Amino acid sequence: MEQATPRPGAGPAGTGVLAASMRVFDLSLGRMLWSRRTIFTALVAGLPVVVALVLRTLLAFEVPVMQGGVTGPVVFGLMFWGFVVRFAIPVLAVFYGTALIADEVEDRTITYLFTRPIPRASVVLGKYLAYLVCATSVLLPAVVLTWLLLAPIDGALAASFPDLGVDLVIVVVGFVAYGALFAAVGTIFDRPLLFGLLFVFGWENLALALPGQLRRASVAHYLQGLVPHAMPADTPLDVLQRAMTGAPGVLECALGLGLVTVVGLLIAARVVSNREYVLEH
Amino acid sequence: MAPNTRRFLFGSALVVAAGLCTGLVAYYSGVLPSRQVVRGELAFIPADVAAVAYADVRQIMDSEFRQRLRSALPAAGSEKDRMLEATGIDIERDIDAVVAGLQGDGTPGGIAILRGRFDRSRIEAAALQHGAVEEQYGGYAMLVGRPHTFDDGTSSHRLAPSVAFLGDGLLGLGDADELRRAIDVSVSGESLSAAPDMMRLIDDVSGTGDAWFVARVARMTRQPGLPEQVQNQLAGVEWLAASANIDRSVRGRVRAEARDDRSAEDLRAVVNGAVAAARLFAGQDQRVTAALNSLQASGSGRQVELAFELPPSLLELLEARAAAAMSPGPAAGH
Amino acid sequence: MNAAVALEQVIVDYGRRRVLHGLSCTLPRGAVGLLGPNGAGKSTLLKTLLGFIAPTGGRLRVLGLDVARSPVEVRARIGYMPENDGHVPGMTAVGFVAFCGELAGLPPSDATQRAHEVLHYVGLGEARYRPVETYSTGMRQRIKLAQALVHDPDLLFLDEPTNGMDPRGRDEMLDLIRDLAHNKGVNVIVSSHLLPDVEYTCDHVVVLDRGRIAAAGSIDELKGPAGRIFEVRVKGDAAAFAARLAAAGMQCQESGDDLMRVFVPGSVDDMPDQQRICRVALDAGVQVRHLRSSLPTLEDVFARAIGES
Amino acid sequence: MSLVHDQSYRRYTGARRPIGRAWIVILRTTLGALFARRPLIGLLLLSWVPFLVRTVQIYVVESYPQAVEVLAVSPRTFRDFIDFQGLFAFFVTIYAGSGLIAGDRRVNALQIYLSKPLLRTEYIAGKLGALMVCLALVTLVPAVMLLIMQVLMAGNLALHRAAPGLLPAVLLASMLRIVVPAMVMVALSSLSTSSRYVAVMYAGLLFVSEALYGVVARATGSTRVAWLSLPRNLDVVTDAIFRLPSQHDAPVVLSALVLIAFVVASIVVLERRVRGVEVVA
Repeated sequence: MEQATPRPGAGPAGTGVLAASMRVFDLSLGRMLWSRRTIFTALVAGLPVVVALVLRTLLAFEVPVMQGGVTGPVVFGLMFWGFVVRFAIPVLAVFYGTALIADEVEDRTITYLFTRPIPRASVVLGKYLAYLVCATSVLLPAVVLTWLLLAPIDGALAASFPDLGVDLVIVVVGFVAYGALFAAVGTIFDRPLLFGLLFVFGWENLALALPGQLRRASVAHYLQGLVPHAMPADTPLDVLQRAMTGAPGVLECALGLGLVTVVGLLIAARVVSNREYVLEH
Repeated sequence: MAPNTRRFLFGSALVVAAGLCTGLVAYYSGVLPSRQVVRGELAFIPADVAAVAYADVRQIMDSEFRQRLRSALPAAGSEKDRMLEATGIDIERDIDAVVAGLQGDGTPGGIAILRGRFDRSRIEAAALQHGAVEEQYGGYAMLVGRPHTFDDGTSSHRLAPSVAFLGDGLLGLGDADELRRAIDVSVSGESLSAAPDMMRLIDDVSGTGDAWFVARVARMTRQPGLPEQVQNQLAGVEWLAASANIDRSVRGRVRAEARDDRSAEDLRAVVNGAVAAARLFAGQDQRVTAALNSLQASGSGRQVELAFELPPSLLELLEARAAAAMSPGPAAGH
Repeated sequence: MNAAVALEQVIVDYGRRRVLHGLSCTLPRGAVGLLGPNGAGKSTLLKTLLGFIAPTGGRLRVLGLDVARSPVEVRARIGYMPENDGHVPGMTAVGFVAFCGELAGLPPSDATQRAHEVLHYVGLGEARYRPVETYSTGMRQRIKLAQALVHDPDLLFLDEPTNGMDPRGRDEMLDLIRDLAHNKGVNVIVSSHLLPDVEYTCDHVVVLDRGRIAAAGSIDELKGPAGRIFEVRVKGDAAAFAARLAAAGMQCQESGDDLMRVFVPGSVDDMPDQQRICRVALDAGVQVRHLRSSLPTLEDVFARAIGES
Repeated sequence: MSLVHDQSYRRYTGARRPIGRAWIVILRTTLGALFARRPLIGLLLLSWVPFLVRTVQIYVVESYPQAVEVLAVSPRTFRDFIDFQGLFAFFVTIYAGSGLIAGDRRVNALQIYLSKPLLRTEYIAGKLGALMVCLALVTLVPAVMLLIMQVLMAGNLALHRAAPGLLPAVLLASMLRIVVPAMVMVALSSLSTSSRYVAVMYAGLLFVSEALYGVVARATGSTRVAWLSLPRNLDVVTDAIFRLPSQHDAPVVLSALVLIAFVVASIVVLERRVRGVEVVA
């Protein structure tokens, strides 16, 4: 998507969106990776690893921590559900996604980006790619380490290995879809974080709990459909709910997540291209 | 890209790659996984069995649960003595593990491969005493029992209960023909180890419990004597795998793999409904409620899973019931 | 007690680094300049006086009140214009200044009235209903002065008050400070590294260098006749000339444009000093092209103080 | 040459309020700024929907005695009501609280505040008070109103006679759910200059601790580890206040101690972070 009115003599002519995006990506990645935000990301990603380490240590001292038909792969599955799918992916996506442009506006650095001879859409796309690399490069190793620590407890690495493959794909796909959605939210709303959190912790939970088709208007519905692990159920209500809903097929999941990604990125690119940013000062 | 950034990304990729490689090696070699290596025993199970089961007898016998079960049900002790008398095998001391293959297709019987320490002379003495004859087949010694006819209501079968010494602490039990076939497949290689579909499920469950069970449901349901209702219910199920861990309590998982997504949905609905209903209508007894609460139904795609736990408290209930049944009652006591 | 501020052996440390090394002096009422290069400890001293930083040792008194014992009472009588930008987010200028007045104890109606007054006074009358976020740097300097003034303090701390202002705005700001100090009876302490600002607005000055007092006193006294300064331009080997001047006990400073400023200590009489310079020039084999007596500036005082310390 | 007339600055001769009241000014101004935000008003209004539902429930029970079988009004009704309001309280805490100190830190307002004749505790009290008022509007006020509605509709004090501790329990439980989150949020708000970071930190604290609890509880098969989760600790203590059997096995004293630890940690953080100068060493 090129800018609507190319300025005459605006630097190297014909800078494509992709080439420009790659340049923005290259510049943003380091900045994003070595920011304080990564400390938070590392904390979120590191927690499952720490819990896994604690479990292993306790088991090494023969403390009976695993009870109730629970094996290492089951705990790993729980962690993947509880920490990664339900929490880490959406929250990190909200955190990074809503800030792609908002951070630049807040730091008053957007002027420097928008005065370069590159299409504005490439700024969004480049920063989105940087977010993807940044978030996955922190979370994927954490998932792998957690698996390596937990799966051998009363279980088999070999047996749960195919699930791990699916899990890693889910992490990437989750970041892709949620990130695109929140990139759009971040460009549209002035207080994108609240909307992001409302969506993740309010709307998604509500939509998934309701019977009918409302849950199709959530990302979690499609993402959770891909998860190979058994979903933990607490109450009879949970069980009945599961009986009523059922998971969507892989194709439906892929279509749903793909649609969210494409639409989210298109909206984000369009809004950024057309919006006038008035900075404080 | 700054050198630090590059280094970080490289490190991150390295961790992921290392994990994936470890998993791949484990997946294809089976070096790392299972707690019990049962491939030796599986070599004697024919590839076409309807179901295969495994039990780590040593583990189960040593478990706290078993100790309590024994005190709760003292009658179990006499079974053990009868077995010792009939076969010369002390199940509590001699056997480490058992693998059993069950035939489907309306054919009763099957074989059990026992791993342990066996006193061959005592077994021989007991068998000969019951009229068995010695035989050599495929290089292995067998004690073939006197054949007798078995009638399941639809047809009658002739079975000869026999014992085969399969070497290296392995003992085969079962019908003479079945045992001969077991020896055949171990030579020809047409054993279960060569059946990838079954082995996939066995690999899945073999490391997760003291006892497990994998079945081709379609063949199992053709078993005579199975109620029609159950047969209908299981019509959509293709595979069934269960495993249980027996320690202080019994923790288990049952996993069914349906023929298609539709059947899985139906099965899930039935299981979920049953679990929910059981919980909703559970009695006031907290021990029963605790056991019911441990029931967790889950699964996606073609899989339906049910996890459960039988807590030691359930045994207390059992003990109490047993005690009540055996005591003459308070009125008679005074 | 007549002093606005009295310091006794004030020591301030940032972690292991000592920033103020036992300062002792009194800052009289009126307008006092706190001079020093960046990093000399000027802002630290102001923040210690405000009670933001607890001194490691020593005593500070502001308007006769002990800062350690009654910090709130001290702050009730002072106004502080910080060096860096600062405002309360989401407010218009008048709202912000009135809010500051209320914080300082003014009743709401008085605070609003005075907010309007001081905003007019600092030259923001037209822009007082605009959100502070939209202000330019110069306007932000003015509103910081307004918030410091709104509760009518007895003593104003102004930290680099002309930072980032254009020349005209800077002149206006200096006029305001001078007016406050000289006509409105508000005691002012101006911390700055800009000598002309302090020279224009203040009567007294304290020169800080690396956390120590390098010089202190009234500007007139400091500039006083302890020596004379001459502007000299020569043709020939200027370096050799400078070396000979130094050997003869006269300090020499290059001030651009081939012009040298020569400080001749001691004598009051004009002629002998000029003759001494010419003699040195003759000895050095250079030709004097320009020789004029110059009035000492604060810059000279500063240069001397920093050079001596 | 001055552009300003001499008459425009005059000395102030009016009265000054005694020292120690500045927190009221901060509270009032902060509340004014918060209530100027429409989304917050919307959120506050939305949070009264459960109140309406419960009022209808009370009306039905009082009008149709046969409804008692299904809709009985008991102390648990009020406990559940307070619990449910936690969802709204979460969003209000995030929306109203995340920028309280972070916003001031971003524009260096602390040096302005603290150069005025007020103590740091007054500044914190003003900010904390504003958030507590907002939280009271979604927890304490509707809960007390519900109690009043119950008495009005029943026309008697039967419920209060049967459960004499109900009113104090409602007050105490509501205060608990106001004070702890408000303290934690204000402390977090002092840690950053970006309200987005603060919001994510708070959501992270809640959801990570909850996810941690979920995993550990399933692995150990016991709810004794409820003290790991901030929301569960509130639940445990609330149950104890209402003298109802807890859904968790965690000892009340331990949960209370964890909550106290959160409050103490918040105070320590505030003590270190709310200063006129950045703490360098």
